[in-house]
Amino acid sequence: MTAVLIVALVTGALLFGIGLYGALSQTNLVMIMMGVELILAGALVNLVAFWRFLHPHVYAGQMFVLIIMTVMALEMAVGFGIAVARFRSRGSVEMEEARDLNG
Amino acid sequence: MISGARAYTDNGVRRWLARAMARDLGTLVVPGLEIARLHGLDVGAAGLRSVASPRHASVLLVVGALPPALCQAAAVLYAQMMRPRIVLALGDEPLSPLPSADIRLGLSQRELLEGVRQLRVLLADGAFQTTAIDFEPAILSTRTEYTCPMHADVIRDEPGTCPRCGMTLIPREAQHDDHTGMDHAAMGHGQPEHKESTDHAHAEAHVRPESTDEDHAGMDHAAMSHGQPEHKDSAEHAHADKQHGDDHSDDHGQMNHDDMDMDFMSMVEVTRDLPRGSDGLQMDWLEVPFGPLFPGLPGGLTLTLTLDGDNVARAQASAPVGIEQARLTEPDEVATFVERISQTDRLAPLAYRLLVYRALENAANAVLDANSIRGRVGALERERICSHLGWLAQFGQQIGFGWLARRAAVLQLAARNADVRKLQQLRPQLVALTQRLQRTPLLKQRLRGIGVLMDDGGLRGPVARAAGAYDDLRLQEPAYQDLNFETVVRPHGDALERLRIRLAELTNSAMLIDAVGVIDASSTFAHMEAFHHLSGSGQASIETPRGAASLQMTLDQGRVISARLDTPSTRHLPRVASLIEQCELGDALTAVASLDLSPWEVMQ
Amino acid sequence: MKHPTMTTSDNGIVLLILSLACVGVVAGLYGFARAIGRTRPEPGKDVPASAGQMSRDPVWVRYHARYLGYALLFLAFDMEMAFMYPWAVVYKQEGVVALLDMGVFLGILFLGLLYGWSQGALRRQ
Amino acid sequence: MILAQSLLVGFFGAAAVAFGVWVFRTSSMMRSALALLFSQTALGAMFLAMQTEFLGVLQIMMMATEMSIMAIFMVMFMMDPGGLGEMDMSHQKRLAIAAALVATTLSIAVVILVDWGKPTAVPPGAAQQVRELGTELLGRSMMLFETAGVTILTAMIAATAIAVDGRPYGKQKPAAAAMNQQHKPPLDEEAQS
Amino acid sequence: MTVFLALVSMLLYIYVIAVIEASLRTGRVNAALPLFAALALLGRESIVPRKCDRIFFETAPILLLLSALLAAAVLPLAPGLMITDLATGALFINAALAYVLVALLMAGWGPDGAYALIGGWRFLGQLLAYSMLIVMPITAVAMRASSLLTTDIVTSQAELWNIVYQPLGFVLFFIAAMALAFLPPFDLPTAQGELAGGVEAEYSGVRLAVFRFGRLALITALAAATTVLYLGGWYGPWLPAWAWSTLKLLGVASAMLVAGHYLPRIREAQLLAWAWKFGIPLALLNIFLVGVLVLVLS
Repeated sequence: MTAVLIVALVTGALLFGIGLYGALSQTNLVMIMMGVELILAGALVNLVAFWRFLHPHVYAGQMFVLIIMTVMALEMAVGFGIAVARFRSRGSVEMEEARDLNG
Repeated sequence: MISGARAYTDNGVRRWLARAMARDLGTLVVPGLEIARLHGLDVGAAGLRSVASPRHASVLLVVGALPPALCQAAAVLYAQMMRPRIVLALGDEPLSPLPSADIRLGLSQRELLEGVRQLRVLLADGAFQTTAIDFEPAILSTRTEYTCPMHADVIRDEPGTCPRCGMTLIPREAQHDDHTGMDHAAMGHGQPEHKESTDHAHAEAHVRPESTDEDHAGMDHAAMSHGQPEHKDSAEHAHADKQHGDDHSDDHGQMNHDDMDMDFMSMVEVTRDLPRGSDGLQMDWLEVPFGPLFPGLPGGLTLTLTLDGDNVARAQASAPVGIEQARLTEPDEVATFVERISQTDRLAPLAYRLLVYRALENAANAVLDANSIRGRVGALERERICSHLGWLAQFGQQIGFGWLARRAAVLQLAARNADVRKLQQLRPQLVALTQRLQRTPLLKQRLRGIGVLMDDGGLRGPVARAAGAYDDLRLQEPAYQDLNFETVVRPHGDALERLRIRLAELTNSAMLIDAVGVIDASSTFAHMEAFHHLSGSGQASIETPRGAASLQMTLDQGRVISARLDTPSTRHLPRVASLIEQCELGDALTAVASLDLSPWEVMQ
Repeated sequence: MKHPTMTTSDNGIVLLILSLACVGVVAGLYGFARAIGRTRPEPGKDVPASAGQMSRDPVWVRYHARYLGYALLFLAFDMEMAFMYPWAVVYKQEGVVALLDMGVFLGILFLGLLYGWSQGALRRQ
Repeated sequence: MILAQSLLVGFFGAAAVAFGVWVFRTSSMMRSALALLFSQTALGAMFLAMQTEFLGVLQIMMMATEMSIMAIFMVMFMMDPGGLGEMDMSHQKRLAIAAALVATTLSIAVVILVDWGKPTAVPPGAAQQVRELGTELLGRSMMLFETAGVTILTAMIAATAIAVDGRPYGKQKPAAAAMNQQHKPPLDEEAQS
Repeated sequence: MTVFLALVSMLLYIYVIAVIEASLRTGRVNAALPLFAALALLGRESIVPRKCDRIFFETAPILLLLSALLAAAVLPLAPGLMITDLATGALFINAALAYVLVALLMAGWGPDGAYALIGGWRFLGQLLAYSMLIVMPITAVAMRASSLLTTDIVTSQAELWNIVYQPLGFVLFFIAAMALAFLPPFDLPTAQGELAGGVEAEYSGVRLAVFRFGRLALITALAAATTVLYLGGWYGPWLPAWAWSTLKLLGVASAMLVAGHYLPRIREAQLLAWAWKFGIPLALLNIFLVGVLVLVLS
């Protein structure tokens, strides 16, 4: 069982790493959000693994997973809202240009 | 045996598959189902399944003669069909650049049935053959050119990088210079910069009528940058500075344009010149052809829509199959002229034949007896019924209303050659159809407020009457006045009103035929000799199913030396562009279909 | 209350096998079709069909989705489902408390919907 | 059984990671968005393999629609959504890779070094999980659940307020567009028909 | 063995539904037509458009078929006659059917053709309309059954079918199911008269066969879901359980197919507006009504 737990946690760590890379390296707001989604997905795996293997009778763990999923969705809703507004006013959602144009 | 067979030996399994293929005949009808119905062809009853995409078809059914533009379009469709594919041509006309027809028969339902029978035999036996010939006409050959994915106006013959943004140019095909009359060829070779800039400026002005000074600056800028791609950098920087009052953007821009291999490109610059959609977002626009052989529109009508998402940002409508003014004015014998006019509009041949005869009779000051006049009224009204039913069938297909498409087609085929008694029997069915449509859920919501055209004197026929105009030549004709004819007029001018006008006219025309009691036009056409040495000029107009058409002609010793024809679709076609701009795609197509345009009668 | 005789992983494995079998069958069909014959390359054949004209340009462009107002509301509103299923299962057992709890929750969400409606999110943009 | 479970968990985990990597390695935005979608789906399948059935199915369901919506926003706002120009859309790559490597190494080290104790072999049954989660939702975590509701409300309001042009209908559009949308002919309509 | 039986009956249903669809189109009943059509497609060429996204283009038909099959896998035809009885079956149906959208987006984007592209994005808009109306009525059904197991949902209807218990939910679910299966009048992504086939336009030969088969499987799965969730599954007098399931399933499928024949295609803007302004409030009302009923009756 420990092996499964460690596989799951390593998956979570890898997803976190990929997400972090994406969030830092991408220039576009929407792509950055994809990175953030991956980071949150990493957190999700860890939470599920912890609940399943360590505290299967504490359902606050599952509740926490639901909350993370909600956060993922809301992050997208608000993020896209910002993207639409930015694009409407600037014609771009590139972060570098956000810096330049805000000046 | 079949030119579109697959090149494989015909072993056991393939033979079985070929037999199955002979039972499932997906068909593309060229120029369209509406033309097939006008010739009394019931494609469905013959066992052919009409499909929308050439990928799903194995039979190309050619009905009658094809103008050159449609021949080419049909060749493109044929090239996109999957093998085994087969051409069934009804009528004795040349098809080039299509391969010669695998089966060629006359233009009647009986021969269509025979054709389908032969076709099944041919497919079952010859779907797989040891050899096959490639179909490669000149219009399909291409050359490769290179374009920047962000700047559509940058086009080079060699691979490389974009001079404006430094991105790798991507290959795309372009048609060879063979002036096919299609827009793409022109786009690739002509002066795309100028076309683009004017179009953009126009679009911007249209989309944002309350444009401010800044917007005008933007338009000028767009024109400038597109017109002179090599020298645009300085202008663009100056503009950027003015707009944002920001030193950074200048530095940034310098970096962009001086170093060709920069690692970052500015999206602001890419999007700035683009026109804004109605919600202020600047998206890429996509030019999509709908026609000349689009399943939801009459064959020959070509819409080129520039789509902003699924909104129509700009539209161009043309009818490459229309009447050429040059051919009309060509001096000719009366007899051939009559044939030419009455064959040009394939959707209302009788009305145009009557029109020419009236003009001739007016020129000769001939007087018709009352019986002939009544016979003509009957024939004209029967054609109106058929035309409206044909429109209903096509409209039903376009709005995805399967029942309507079938029911109207069945009625049209029944009414096509019906005599007075037969039409009397059909009348309850016409009334039932009308009532059924009035009760259909979703239909009102689908059509109300779509394609609003208000009357300004330029509309004709049902389209004008749906917009509240008493535009009906029949009101002035004594023959109709004797019958106490009253025309139907409705106020709002949208697609729903046009539907209602045509439905009301179906029953009205049936009642008129009932009142005149005779349908007979052909006997009044017999005396062609009377015009053989006629000189002078004649003018006539007639209320065709689509509205008033008029003809003015001058004759000299039995030869037509000049003629001027005015047709309703010629007046309606230019309205299409402004009618559907900023409409959703489906609404736009519904609006166009509701006009009942006949591409054949459009004057070029 | 009946309980499934199979555990989650058994079920999952059945579904996995079903999926693989389905992909296998489809691959078999493709193989069969290929054995019948290859597609003959001809000019113009592989160009996307567009009503009798040759469309040459790529259409992968920035697409203007007019329903973005709905999409934004949907993203948020959709999350309610995550909470409603477990709630529905224990609804009978919990009774009025459950009704009230979910009533408040959905009421709050419905306010958001009303706000979006009033601001014009519920229409083509 | 445990071996099969670890294999499945490992397989789906690897799939999730592979799709995750693909997200940033393709220049087609559509591929990128759907790679993220399938990464999340693989995670859902992994949850199923870990016998967390409700959460797994929920993940598979939610992410399919959410990531598809993400796809349309990607296509709306990225310069070259088809990836035809093979454009590189990244910056400070070295820093990003370094940060990601450090973070991943650290977390994996923690995962391996920490003593996780004796993991539970058999979790509660799937149906029971849903019931218990429901009870939790209406009991101890009730406030959390209602707070989530308020958060969703906030997000809805925020997203609408920023993104949607709130002017009354027809003001922000040319007349033709307004007419197209909700044109209602005058009321004498019914009287005439 | 039951798995095998369930699969075979699925295939039979799909075939019968194909026959119904074909006879609606041609106006004549011909039981062999779908077989010929399928064989003909196998024998034709199947093309991959140039410069397409090959992965998407190839995956889409398979994914469509797969999602329909997986959704059908958790639906019982008779006690025990199902592929697998998942503890979260009612949720799993939604999860599997969500991938219909993914398949259509792929089919739309893949071939790089304008009609397909517009069709694909249109279906995303359609999802925004129907999705809630699938999920919320199912929640109300789960409330009555106190379980997400599809067999429990059927047994909860032993005395009173859900169509009587929650008619509002049934109506919403039925309409939304038609929209999910992009049947007329909701055939926006494949509209013939508007998009010349839309997402289907570039598929040919064996790929089109798989796509069409997936579409039929989707209709079957949705008809089965309607039967299980609202029409009391296998319950009914005199006839054996599987016969009742079969009758109800085919009845629902025919109703879906016939309805579209007599209606014009809906406009996307109106579909979205009605779904959000009337559909979702009604779905919430349905949940509330069922909630009150459940409390009163227990």
